[in-house]
Amino acid sequence: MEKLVSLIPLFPLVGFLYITFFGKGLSKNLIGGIGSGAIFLSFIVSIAVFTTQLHGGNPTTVKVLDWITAGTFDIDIAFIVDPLSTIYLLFITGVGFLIHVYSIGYMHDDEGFNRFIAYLNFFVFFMLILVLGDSYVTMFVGWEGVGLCSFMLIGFWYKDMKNNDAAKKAFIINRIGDLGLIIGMCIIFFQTGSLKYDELYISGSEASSLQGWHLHAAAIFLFIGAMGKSAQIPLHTWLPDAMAGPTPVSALIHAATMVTAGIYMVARSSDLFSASDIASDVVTYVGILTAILGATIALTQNDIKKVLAYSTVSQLGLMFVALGLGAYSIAVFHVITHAFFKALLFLGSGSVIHGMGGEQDIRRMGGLKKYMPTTHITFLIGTIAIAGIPPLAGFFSKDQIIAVAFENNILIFVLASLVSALTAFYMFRLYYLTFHGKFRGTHDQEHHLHESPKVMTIPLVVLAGLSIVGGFIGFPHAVGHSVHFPHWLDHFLEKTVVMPFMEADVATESILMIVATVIALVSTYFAYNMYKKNEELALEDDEIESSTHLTLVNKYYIDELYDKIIRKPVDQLSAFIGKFIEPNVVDGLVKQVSAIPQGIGAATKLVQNGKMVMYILAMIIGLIVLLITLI
Amino acid sequence: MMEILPNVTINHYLMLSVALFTIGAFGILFRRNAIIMFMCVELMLNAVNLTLVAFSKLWGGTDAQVFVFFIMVVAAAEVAVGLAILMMLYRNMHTTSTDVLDKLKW
Amino acid sequence: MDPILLYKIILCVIVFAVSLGIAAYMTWGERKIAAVLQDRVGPDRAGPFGLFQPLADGLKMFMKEEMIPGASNKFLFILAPGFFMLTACMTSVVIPWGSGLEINGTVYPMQITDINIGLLYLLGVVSIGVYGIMIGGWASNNKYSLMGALRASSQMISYEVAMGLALIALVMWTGTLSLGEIARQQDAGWANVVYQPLGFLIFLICAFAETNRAPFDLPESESELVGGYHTEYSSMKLGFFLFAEYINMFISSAVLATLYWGGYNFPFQHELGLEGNTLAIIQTVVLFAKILIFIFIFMWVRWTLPRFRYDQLMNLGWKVLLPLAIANIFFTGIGMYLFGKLG
Amino acid sequence: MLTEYAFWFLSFLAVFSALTMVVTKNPVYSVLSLILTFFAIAGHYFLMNAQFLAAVHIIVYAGAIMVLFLYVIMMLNLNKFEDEKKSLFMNSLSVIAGCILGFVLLAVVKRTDELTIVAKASSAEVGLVENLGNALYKDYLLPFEMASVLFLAAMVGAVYLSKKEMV
Repeated sequence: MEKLVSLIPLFPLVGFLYITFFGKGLSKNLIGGIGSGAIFLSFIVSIAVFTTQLHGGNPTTVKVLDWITAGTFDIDIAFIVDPLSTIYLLFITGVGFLIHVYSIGYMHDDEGFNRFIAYLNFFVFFMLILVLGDSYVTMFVGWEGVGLCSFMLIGFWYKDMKNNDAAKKAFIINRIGDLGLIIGMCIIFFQTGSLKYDELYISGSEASSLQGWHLHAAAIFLFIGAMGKSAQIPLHTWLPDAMAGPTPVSALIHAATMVTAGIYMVARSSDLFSASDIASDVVTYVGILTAILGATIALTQNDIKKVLAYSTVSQLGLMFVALGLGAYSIAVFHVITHAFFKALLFLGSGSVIHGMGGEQDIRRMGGLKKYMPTTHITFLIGTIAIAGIPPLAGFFSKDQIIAVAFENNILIFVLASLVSALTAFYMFRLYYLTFHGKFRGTHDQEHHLHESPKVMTIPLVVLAGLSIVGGFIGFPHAVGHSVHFPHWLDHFLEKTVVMPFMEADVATESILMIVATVIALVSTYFAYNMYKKNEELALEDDEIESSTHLTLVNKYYIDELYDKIIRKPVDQLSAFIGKFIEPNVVDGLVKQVSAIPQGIGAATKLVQNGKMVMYILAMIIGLIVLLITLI
Repeated sequence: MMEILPNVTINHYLMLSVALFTIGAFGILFRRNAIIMFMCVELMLNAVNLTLVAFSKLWGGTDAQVFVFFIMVVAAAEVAVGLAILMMLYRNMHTTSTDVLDKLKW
Repeated sequence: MDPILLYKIILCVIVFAVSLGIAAYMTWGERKIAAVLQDRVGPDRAGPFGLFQPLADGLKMFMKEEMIPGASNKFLFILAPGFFMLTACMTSVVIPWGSGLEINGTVYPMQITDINIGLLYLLGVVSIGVYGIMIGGWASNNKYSLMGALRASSQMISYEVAMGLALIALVMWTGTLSLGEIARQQDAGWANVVYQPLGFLIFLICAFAETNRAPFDLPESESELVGGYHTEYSSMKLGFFLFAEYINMFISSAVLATLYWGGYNFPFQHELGLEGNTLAIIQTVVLFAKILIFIFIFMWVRWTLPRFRYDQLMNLGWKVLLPLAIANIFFTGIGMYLFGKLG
Repeated sequence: MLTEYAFWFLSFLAVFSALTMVVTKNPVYSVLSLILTFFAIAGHYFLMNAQFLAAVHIIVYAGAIMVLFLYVIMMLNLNKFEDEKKSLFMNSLSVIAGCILGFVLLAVVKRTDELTIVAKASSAEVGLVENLGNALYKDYLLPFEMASVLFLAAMVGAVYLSKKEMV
């Protein structure tokens, strides 16, 4: 059954190639069918592969091709089948399929429909390669591939320069992270001589021969790669800008799958990270800082997608907190639940934008629940799920992260709880401003308002269902014992990732759960109070007076900071070089070099004066000399 | 001992050849007209050919004569192209004097 | 005196005299043939059938006033017709006039010299024949003369190439450069024209061009160039040019007959039971009969075909005859392979 | 005896006409003198039993190359070479160089006296067409073919150069 795994990335690739080369002239529905059908086939195979792992199959590697063999460096194109990769396969293909279906409706009127579906298929192909690769090198191929697809899809509406700028920004910032990843890979290779997971982490204990600062450096550089891809401070600025792409892209790439590649990579390297306490601490603090930063910025944003984007940044931060604290399986758990509800929220926001005719500012919305009932209900479910109100998916995963923090570090626990509270607040703010109150948009927009077509709402419903039940795969002990299903995911992942050391008793767990629920509910009440009851509206940008508020609206001025400390000096440096070093030093050298042959030429030019007699005379004299020396 | 004809040794032929060669060289040195210089070159080539044939006679081998044959071939080719160039030069410059024709490009 | 040397000297004189005589009577023949072709009588005053006309013409040439243009280069002006005449006469030394005369028990070949590179000698002499025309045309210091000389030289150089290539095919077939040997080879077997029809045709056309005969008489085309390279010539110097042309025609006919039509051989010559000198004399007569036939063809063509245009002449030489000659060499090679004549 | 006289006569003719070629102001005389030199050289070839080379020499040099020279001179209508102005310095330099060249060459030839080469009993066959043909088409086939390519290139070059449209 494992052999089938190579089919999984094949279907999207074939879909991409077919649509690219033969898609011209086919109807849009057919193209959409091919695109989503390819993903669906992958999904079916994924389920089959997943089942083998579920029934206790051992992690195996399926080799497809020899790729690079150079001395001791031996890399195959090979796919790894183990619990971690199969569970990723499942939600990538599953959520991916739903988003493909949704795209058919969302992008139906776009002239670049074929291109869009092809790119999406291509993206899924690379994402699957990333997850399935049996070594860092193969993973890196997928890593770069998804980066490429992300670039192409952010800049999908390339006629608008703003989108291209956003795409370039995403690409460049990702490159910085990739450099870290490459350095990390190099350190690992030069120290151990291998980049294959099964050789590096064969025993499931510590990384074979990495020790001392090599270990820390390797882990930290790998984490820098993860920071780039998963938008952690200070490389997070590209993700909100990436919302320039079509909404399904935001849902698939910038919420559910690609941005969690960093989490996957760290989880995959869990042996490495658990052996390095320094790296783990770095991961934890970067994660919690990102979480707080994202959550606070999300409080003041007025663009529906920007709010969700900063929410994503914040949630990713929380996942890294879990990783840093050693709870790898819990991070993966949150990745899965987050994929469900964040994809749902993005698709919901897409539905709203669709209905509003492209409007994204929540200050122009309001009272949409009567126009878009399905969207409203599903969006509410997503909001509850992310806010961490039981028994929806977000509650279980987030609660466990907080629980882990509680056991390890009280400071982190407090901050994580704060993030949780802020999450509930800004999500309900978003919800109330969008769906309640009265409509604040123009008359035309109100007239235009309609519920989205079935092809868009059905994925919403499915994802809403998953958001409700998704948490059940990781019941905490307190609940789990009663249903004989505690920590299923942890046990499933045992073979691949390092398990956290947890000895919390049921009582503590229960108290924490209650505290978390209370916090979420209180935040929700505040939001209700402010935005539902008092209908307090977000201020227009120029009305803001509070400096704190202004800082948040301007995202802590991080972009401006980068502009000042990186772009400006580089510009000035190159201006300086162009003005002084180039004309004086470089040109001077070149002129010196050219002066030498010029001088020689000026000297020898006298010989080549065109007078044939001179030449003949020289020849005859040469002949004489030659003969004299010979006789 | 080194006779190749009755009472004529190889040295006689070499002397003759030297005389012709030197006359050719003088011609090239003193005349400025490209055509006559060209003819002097032909004369020098023939002086060399003469020694080759004489040595062929001395040694009784065909190689030197084949060599002469090839020299003739090359001379013919050279004259064909050289005279064409001279015609072009004359057409543009109205002279064949090498005193005037001392630039690569006009 | 060495009898061989004596014999050679006598033969030289005879050949020279016969060449001149035949050339002289060719002028009469030409006029008569032209007259016949144009339905006229032709010269009939001097002697019976005007047979003394050539003598009268020659006398007239000698008696005329000699004019040398003032601006001409006198030395070259006089040299040119002599040189032209010299090259015309030089060709006849390699032609075999008969198989061999037996005198006092020694067999003397009826050929002045049978050098082993006879054909190359022929080509060499033909190739320097052009100097007479060129020098004459240039020395006259007259633009018509110069144009005629340039035309003549380029025409002769051009047709020499095709001629040489046609001869190469013949040399390949016969395996020798000696004319005596070629004539002997045709003794028993077929004449070479049977094996080299295309070569013969090319050689014939080239011979027309080399002798500046119509339809290739552009160097002296009187309608354009007055008289061509000999516009400025008069009296016997003009006579030399004209005479040399007839000698050339005579020699060309002899070469054609020798190379392609069996030379002095005639069919069934050995079956007649003739011996030695009788046979040799009959052979010589036969050869002259062949030569006369060719001379007649020369004249026939002259009074039948119009003159070519200059570009047509060049096109024919370079674009038709040259490729044909090369193709002929190729086919000859194939033929030699098929007949097993290759080494 | 006869060959010895022939040698001296031909040698005298060659040197004399070569000198005439160099000295004369009239280009046509130059060409004709050179042709005479070539005839003399061809005569030497005959003396040395190289009949084939002699014939080819006449055909190629006298029949083709010199005709081209004469042709060009006539086309350009060069009745007299223009007066050449030369500096005294260059002249004296030329004289010195030419004289030294002659002396050195003579010295080189003198040195051959010291060599003791016994002339082979050379057969008269060497210069025959058959032997030369064998050497040319067996031992020197490749150079022969390359010479034909050279000719082709020269022909193309000459044709291209003499096109009227070129400026």
